[in-house]
Amino acid sequence: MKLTDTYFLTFGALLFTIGAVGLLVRRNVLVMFMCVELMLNAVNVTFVTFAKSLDDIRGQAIVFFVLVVAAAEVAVGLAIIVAIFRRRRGGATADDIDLLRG
Amino acid sequence: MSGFPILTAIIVTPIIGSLITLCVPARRPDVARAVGFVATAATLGFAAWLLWDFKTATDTFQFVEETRWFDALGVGYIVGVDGFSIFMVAVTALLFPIGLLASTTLDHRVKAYTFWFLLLEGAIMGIFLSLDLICFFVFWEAMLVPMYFLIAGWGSSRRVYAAMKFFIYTAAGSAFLLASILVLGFLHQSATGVLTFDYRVLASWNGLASSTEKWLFLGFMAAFAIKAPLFPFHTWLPDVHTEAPTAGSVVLAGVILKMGAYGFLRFSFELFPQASVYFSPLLLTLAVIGIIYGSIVAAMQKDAKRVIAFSSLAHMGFILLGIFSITIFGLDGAAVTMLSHPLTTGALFLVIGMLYERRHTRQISDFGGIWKSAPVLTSFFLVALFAGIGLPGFSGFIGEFLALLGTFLAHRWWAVVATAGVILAAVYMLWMFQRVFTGVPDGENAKVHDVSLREIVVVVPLLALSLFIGLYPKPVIDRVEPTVKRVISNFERKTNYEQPKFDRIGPRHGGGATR
Amino acid sequence: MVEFVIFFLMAAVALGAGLGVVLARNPVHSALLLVTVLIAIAVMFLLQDAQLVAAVQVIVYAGAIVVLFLFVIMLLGVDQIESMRETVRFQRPAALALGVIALAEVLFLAGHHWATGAKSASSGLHAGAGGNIERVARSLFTDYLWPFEVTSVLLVVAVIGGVVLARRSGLPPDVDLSEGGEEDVARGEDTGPTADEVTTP
Amino acid sequence: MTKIVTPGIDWLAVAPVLALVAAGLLIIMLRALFRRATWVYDAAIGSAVLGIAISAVFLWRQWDSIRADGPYLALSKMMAIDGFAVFLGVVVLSATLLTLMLSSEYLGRQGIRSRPEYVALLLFSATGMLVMTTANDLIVVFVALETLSIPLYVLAAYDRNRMRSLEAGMKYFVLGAFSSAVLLYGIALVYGATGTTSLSGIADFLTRVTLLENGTLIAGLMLLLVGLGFKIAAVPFHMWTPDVYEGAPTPITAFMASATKAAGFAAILRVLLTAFASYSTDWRPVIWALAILTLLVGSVVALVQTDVKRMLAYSSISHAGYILIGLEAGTRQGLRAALFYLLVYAFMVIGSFAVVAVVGRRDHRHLISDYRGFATRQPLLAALLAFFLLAQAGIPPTGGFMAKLGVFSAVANPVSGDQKGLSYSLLIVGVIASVISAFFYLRVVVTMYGSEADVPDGEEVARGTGSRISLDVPTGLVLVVCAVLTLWVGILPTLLLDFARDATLIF
Amino acid sequence: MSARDLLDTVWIIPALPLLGVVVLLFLGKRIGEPKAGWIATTLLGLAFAWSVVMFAALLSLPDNARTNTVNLFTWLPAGALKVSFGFLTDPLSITWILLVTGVGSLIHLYAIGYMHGDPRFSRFFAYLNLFAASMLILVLGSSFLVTFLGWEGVGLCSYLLISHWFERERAAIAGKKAFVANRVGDFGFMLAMFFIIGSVGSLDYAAMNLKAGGLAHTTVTAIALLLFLGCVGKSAQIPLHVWLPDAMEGPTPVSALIHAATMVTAGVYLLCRAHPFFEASGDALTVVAWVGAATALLAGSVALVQPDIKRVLAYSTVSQLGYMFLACGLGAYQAAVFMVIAHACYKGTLFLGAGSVIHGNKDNQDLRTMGGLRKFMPFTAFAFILAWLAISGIPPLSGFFAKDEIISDAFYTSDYALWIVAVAAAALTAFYMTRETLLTFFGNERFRAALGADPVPDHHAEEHHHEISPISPTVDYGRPAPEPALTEEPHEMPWTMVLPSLVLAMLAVAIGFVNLPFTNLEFLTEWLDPVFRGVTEHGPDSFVQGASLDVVSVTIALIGIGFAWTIYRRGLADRRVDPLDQRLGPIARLFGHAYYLDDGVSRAVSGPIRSAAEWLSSTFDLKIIDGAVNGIARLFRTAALSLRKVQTGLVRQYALGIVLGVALLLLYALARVGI
Repeated sequence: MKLTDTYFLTFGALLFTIGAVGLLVRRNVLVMFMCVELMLNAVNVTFVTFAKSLDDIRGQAIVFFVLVVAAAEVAVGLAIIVAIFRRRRGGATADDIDLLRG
Repeated sequence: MSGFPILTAIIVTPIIGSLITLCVPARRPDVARAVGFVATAATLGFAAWLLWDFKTATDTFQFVEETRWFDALGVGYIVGVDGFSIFMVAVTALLFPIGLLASTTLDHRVKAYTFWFLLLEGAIMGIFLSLDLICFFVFWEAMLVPMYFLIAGWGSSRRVYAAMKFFIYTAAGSAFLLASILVLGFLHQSATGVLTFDYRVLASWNGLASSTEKWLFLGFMAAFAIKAPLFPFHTWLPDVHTEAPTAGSVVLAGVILKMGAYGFLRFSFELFPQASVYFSPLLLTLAVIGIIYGSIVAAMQKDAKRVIAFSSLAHMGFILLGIFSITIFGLDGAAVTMLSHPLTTGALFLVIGMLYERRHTRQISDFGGIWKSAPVLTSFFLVALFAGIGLPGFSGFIGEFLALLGTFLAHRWWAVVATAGVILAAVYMLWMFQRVFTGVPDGENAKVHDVSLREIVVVVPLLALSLFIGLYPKPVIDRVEPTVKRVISNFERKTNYEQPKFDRIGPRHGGGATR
Repeated sequence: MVEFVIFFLMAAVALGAGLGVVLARNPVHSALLLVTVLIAIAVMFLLQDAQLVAAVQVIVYAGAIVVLFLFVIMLLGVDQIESMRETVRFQRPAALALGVIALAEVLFLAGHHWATGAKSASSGLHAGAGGNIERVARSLFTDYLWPFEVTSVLLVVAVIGGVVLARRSGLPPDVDLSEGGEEDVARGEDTGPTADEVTTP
Repeated sequence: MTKIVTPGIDWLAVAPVLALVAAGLLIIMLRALFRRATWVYDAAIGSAVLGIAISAVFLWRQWDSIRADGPYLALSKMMAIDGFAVFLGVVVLSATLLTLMLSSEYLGRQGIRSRPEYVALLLFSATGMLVMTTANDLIVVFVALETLSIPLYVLAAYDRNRMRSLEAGMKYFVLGAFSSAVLLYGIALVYGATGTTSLSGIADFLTRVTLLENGTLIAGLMLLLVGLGFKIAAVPFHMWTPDVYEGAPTPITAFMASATKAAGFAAILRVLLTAFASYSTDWRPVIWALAILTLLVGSVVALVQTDVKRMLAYSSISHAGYILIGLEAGTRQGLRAALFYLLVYAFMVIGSFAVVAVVGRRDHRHLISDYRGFATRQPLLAALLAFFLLAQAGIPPTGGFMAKLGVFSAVANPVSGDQKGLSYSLLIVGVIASVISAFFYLRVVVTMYGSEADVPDGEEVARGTGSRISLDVPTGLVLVVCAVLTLWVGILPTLLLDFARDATLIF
Repeated sequence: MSARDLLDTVWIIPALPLLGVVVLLFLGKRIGEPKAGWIATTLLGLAFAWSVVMFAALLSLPDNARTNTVNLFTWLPAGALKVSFGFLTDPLSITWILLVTGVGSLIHLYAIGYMHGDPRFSRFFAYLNLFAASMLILVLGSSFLVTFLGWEGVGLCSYLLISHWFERERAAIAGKKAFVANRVGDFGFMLAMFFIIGSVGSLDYAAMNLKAGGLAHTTVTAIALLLFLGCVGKSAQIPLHVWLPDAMEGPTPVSALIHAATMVTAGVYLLCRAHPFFEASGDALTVVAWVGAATALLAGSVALVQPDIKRVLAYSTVSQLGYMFLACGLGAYQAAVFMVIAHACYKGTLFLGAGSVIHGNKDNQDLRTMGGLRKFMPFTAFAFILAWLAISGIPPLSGFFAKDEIISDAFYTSDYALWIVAVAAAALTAFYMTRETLLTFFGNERFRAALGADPVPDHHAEEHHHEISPISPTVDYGRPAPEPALTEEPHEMPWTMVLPSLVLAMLAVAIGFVNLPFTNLEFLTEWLDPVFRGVTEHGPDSFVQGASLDVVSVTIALIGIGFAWTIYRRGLADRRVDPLDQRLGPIARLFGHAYYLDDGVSRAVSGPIRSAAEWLSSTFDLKIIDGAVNGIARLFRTAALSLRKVQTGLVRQYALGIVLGVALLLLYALARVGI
């Protein structure tokens, strides 16, 4: 039995889905961010796998951009959460923040 | 007068006037009014000049001016007049100063009112003069805005609803017009390689597939049928008429409704002759329904303006009937009615407006016996009424007679039913007249004062003109008919349509019985 | 075969921990499980000849990003068990169903062999001199020089953003200049002419 | 270890971006060095304007060079320097400048702090947009997208005293991150399918190789469309738009509606028309469906809005639909129409939001009912707002009409016979949507003009807008510029139409 | 100046009253009361004078060339159709203009006295002049269209004059009713014109005369029947006669001039003028004859029991017009014209007399409260009695010759059924006219009931014309007789009113001699002969046959008079009870209510027709058509509201939307790729 790309890619797809569904079902904004991280990691796996199968180093280089972006996103995202918590203590789940609607 | 761009002058003069109005300080309504009078009077002068210089012998467009506007879509600024547009321009130029004069009792936000009013005139002139389809559409759509503001700003109680309804309803129709114009232009481009929206070029092109032609016709019809309005698309009309200020109603009934009929005459006919013939029974039927239905519903209205509004529906039915009879008589009649209806209905609206100013109501049941307290005012109404219901000697008769005659020759039974509308017109108008003007005036009605000099000046020209045209329509017909013949021969050239023969009914030899 | 075992082990760990991230009721547990996922993925990177990426994955992701998460969790004091009851109707089944459908669609579309592209000739995985690190570096500084430079802006933005937002506002919490009765206004509000008013007589 | 030879830097290509970055960094430095100084904000605005000006000059130089020598790829083919890029660059820079002017007094009026950083973030966002316009690689698209988005997340939440603003930032962030993950996955799949992330490379590959099994590629393309559709607020990826537009500070809303939309469309146009041009039969139906949904949902839901900003948000969704119409046509004419639309729309929408920004209530609500009798209190502002709204409704003679005329004529003139039905149906939906949209624009106009009679007991006046309006000079300038341009384009569109045409000719 | 040149100036005739219209409309108020009337009368008198000149001019031409057309200008030049505004002078039109201007002038004169004190005095005369002008245009027109101009013009004037006292609701309604009924006729007239244009190709009478014979039978019948519909409306034939009795709401001179002498005979004129169509059709003539006969009989029966002095005359007019139509239907056009002339004289006299009686009785029109007035109004009574004898058909008064000729013609053409109807109607005529005369001028003085009562303060007496009471003075059948309101005895009228009555009465006596039923004495028939050349004439087989028919007529008339004499010789014993009502029983109610035709129509109009229209305007138009329009708007709104609900404000749901989009796009991709 050979370890083909398909395993990795399917794994990536599964992980991506877990992340995506996780974002949909969790109310805690922090956990939602973590789910985004899961998704990005799934993408990373995909990129690296394609790099291998295509024999192309650029697929690995791309991962760095994803990393940077993820870091930047997390920094800003967490800052927003902090700002929100400063405004309203407690009960700051995603479902509580629904002033804007319609 | 070689070289003077008179048509552009007619379009631009009111617009310049409106811009000048903007610069007038708001606390000087008199100045704003004066600007308005000067601008409209100047336009009327230009229009009179145009009428004077208009050549009767030719069926082509006259005074054509042509410049490119933007090449990206091959759009040009092309203006010109022929027999269809000349009188619409003239009557527009006449109605606007009169409308302005009728609005001098208005005392709030005069500046804005004058501004929009002048803008409206410019846009309407553009509609009647444009020969480029896109250019036409621009004016067609731009006209909505000033009208909208006039209704919403100076209308009566339900003006917001009415203004909105007017805007949305007509915009809905013109949306399809735009789509059809574009498709037509690009089909022409892909067939001939030339991208243009020049009406004259497109009208002489004969390359549309017949199913395409029908679809495009329907697209154009959507706009024109709503504006005209044709029977099931009329419900905006009474609401808007009722709520609009007097001058707005005058312009609306006088000119804006005619734009629909004009659109059919000018665009649908020469661009889509086959589809026009194909759909003419449908449109005739709707027009006939409009005549009868409008008359019946008019009779039942409780608001005087709504009565006139529904009567407009009926009158537009006569115009459309004449148009879609596709005969020389019918088109002549439609053109005459298009000139006549603004005069008579304009006068009716003016008188109703005067009554409204005096009594602050338009409910028929609130009136009674006005004839006694204001006999001259009543006479105006009476003359306008009889002119409107087609009494011979007034312009309305000439138009209706020819329109019905044309229809009769081409589609007999439609004409028979439509002629019955003549009876109904008398019923609803006289019934309203009886309830409003006869009887013994009581309370407020007894105190209604008679007309002022200004009001005489406002109404009399319209009625006098109607009488003149009714007794001597030759100058009008002479100018209209070359164009009518052009359109008819275009039909005969491009389709297998034939004008009904003049005296084909029942000669003893040749079958004997009437068909 | 060893690779195979490692892969499955790591895949199981990663997926299990991934599920754990989603299902854990305490955010701290989620964060820790996230670290587990990241490390498992790092191992997979090694399986794919991506040594540098694997290292960076552990250092930056697990070392920096997750720590940041934990830091914020502690800062905000939300390190407690929270209710997992779903309050929004159909959210969970819909999310699950759509997630599974989308996954299935991707898998169907991908078919048996995902990659269809021709092999890259110029920048092969093992082409050129140097090890994995050097090759990645070469790619970053030649092919991807422009986006690489642009990321600098991104990082500056992140810094500024973090500073600006997380800075104390100077106002006490829960007092909003504008918030007075905002909820009330948001609900029973006086609205302009409604569409109804303008469409119906 | 061999020497890494970095590619030669084409300085002209990167100059517009650098100018903005430099201005941004200068602001940050000033802020860091002179923490307490009050002039820093003025200096920030000054340097921002300067940066934008320099950037614009370089864009102009690029334009000349493109006209002379044709478009080219720079920096390892990561950048495409062409007319398209310059045109959208102009849109972005104009929008940025106008937003800046709009913000200059707004921030102080609303008590928003950290103002110099605001300016810097705005510039960085614009940087990302400029990068986006020139992007010739999916990775650049991704990085640019994040570079323009992350500052926007911050800016949306910038009014930290206001829960709504924070909420807007949070929502925008969560959904933005989510959608960019989806986009990224799409990039990965496309990369896997084609072996490259370069747009021109993908195009080459797809024309060279006929894929027998292109499932991965198509899946990737779809996910790309999701990610980019999110940025342009195409339905069903639009749901963030109303909330974020309503909550964000009004100038930022204007910026998002104009510049961000332009950048988003830059990406989607480039990806579809460059990389996937040969797959147009696959994506055109998708764009068709998105366009129809976007047009209808945007204009229909706007009908029942009670908040002006929210209404404008929905209207901006429907405007995205019109631009998608141009894209659906798939022709050069369509592209030209879309570009022209973006430019004109920027002016119209910034103008509208400018008025809204000026009249905003202290509690940051913008209820339509507050505009009751606005015309009598502030005739000039009311007239301007009415004008911008009518322009958005596409009433001639305004730029809005010309823009709609452009996209409609693009679908009225479809290239291929087999998809004529799609195009014509889009034309019909487009015109219907424009009628529906007229309705809600007019509702605001009616409220301003129609009902001064039923204004007010005193309480209403106090709540109503316009009682405390101070129209500052920069905002006034914004209004004048937007109004003049919108009207000018409506009457004499030739110059800008030609600009759009040239931009697509040298694409 | 040749005779033809002279005839070209015929336009002066309508121009004179038209001048009066202009002057009176614009300056009427300033001219003031009696002068305005004098201007109008003088102008019409001049027109009469000029008509006489025209008559002489035409007479000077040889009898087969007695026709002259003068075209003033091209009125309607559309397509291949050219309609000139032209006047045609021939014996027919000259006869009519003499009648119109002559009788018109007399009635104008009468009106000066009758309308004394009316607040709208000058306007009344303006309308009268306008009527005269229109009527002259009608008869002088050289084509159907010009005739139609006058046709509608007289309709308009009829409307205005009936509604002259518009303060009274019934007057306003009656005017409207008249106009609408006429419009129904116009509907036929217009369609007929379309048919004529379609078949003849021109509206000129000259073209009609040339081509009518060559048309298909169906066509020509259609034209004839449509024209006839117009005539039915204008001349108040069944079933469009309903307007004429109501028209009595107008001032009495109007009733005399328009609704007896001239306008209502326009239908007869048109039948005569358009006789080529009718002759070509044949079938149409039968219809005309039967409608005429039926009208004569039914209207006569209705007149029997009417309590109102003017209503009796109105139904009588309808009945007499029926005779004229009967004559036309028999092809005896000259007889019809003769009847028109005679009728104008005696019916004019009767109306003027009735007007004087009403005037002298403080606007009371109820026969039941009159009686014995001959003592108080001797001249009026004299004129009235002469006219009564004339209309009853007593030789040698004009009515005898005119009516007898028609009745005999029915016999000669072997239409015996028609003859019987005509004879029966003649009996009715004699009866109701005798009844009216006896109740008015003879018998007990029933008005005296009030004289003994308390004299009502009389401060209104001076200006009783100025304030029009809102209650109608006409009396419907079945309405109880009012209490007599006279506070002084009835009195004779001023000379302006008496003189025209007397002159007309003299004419009624003498005019029969223009067409005596003896060879070479049929002046009128010969004069009109060029117009009706080609129409077959029927004459008596022998002198004996003619004479015996005359005897029958006279006998019938005498029987009618005798019956009435026996019943009403002494007036009414009780003014609440009419003995005829008791004798006829339910039939009297049928007659009195005019066969319930008006009731039926008005019940239908105010009942089902009105509710149908109401439904159309309130339910159909507002709910269905406009409802559909607003429904579309509401549809969008509903859609918007439900779409808006999707926007919950929950960020997770928004993300769900994105995932939904992903799933859908991927589904599309699957379909596209084809798995």
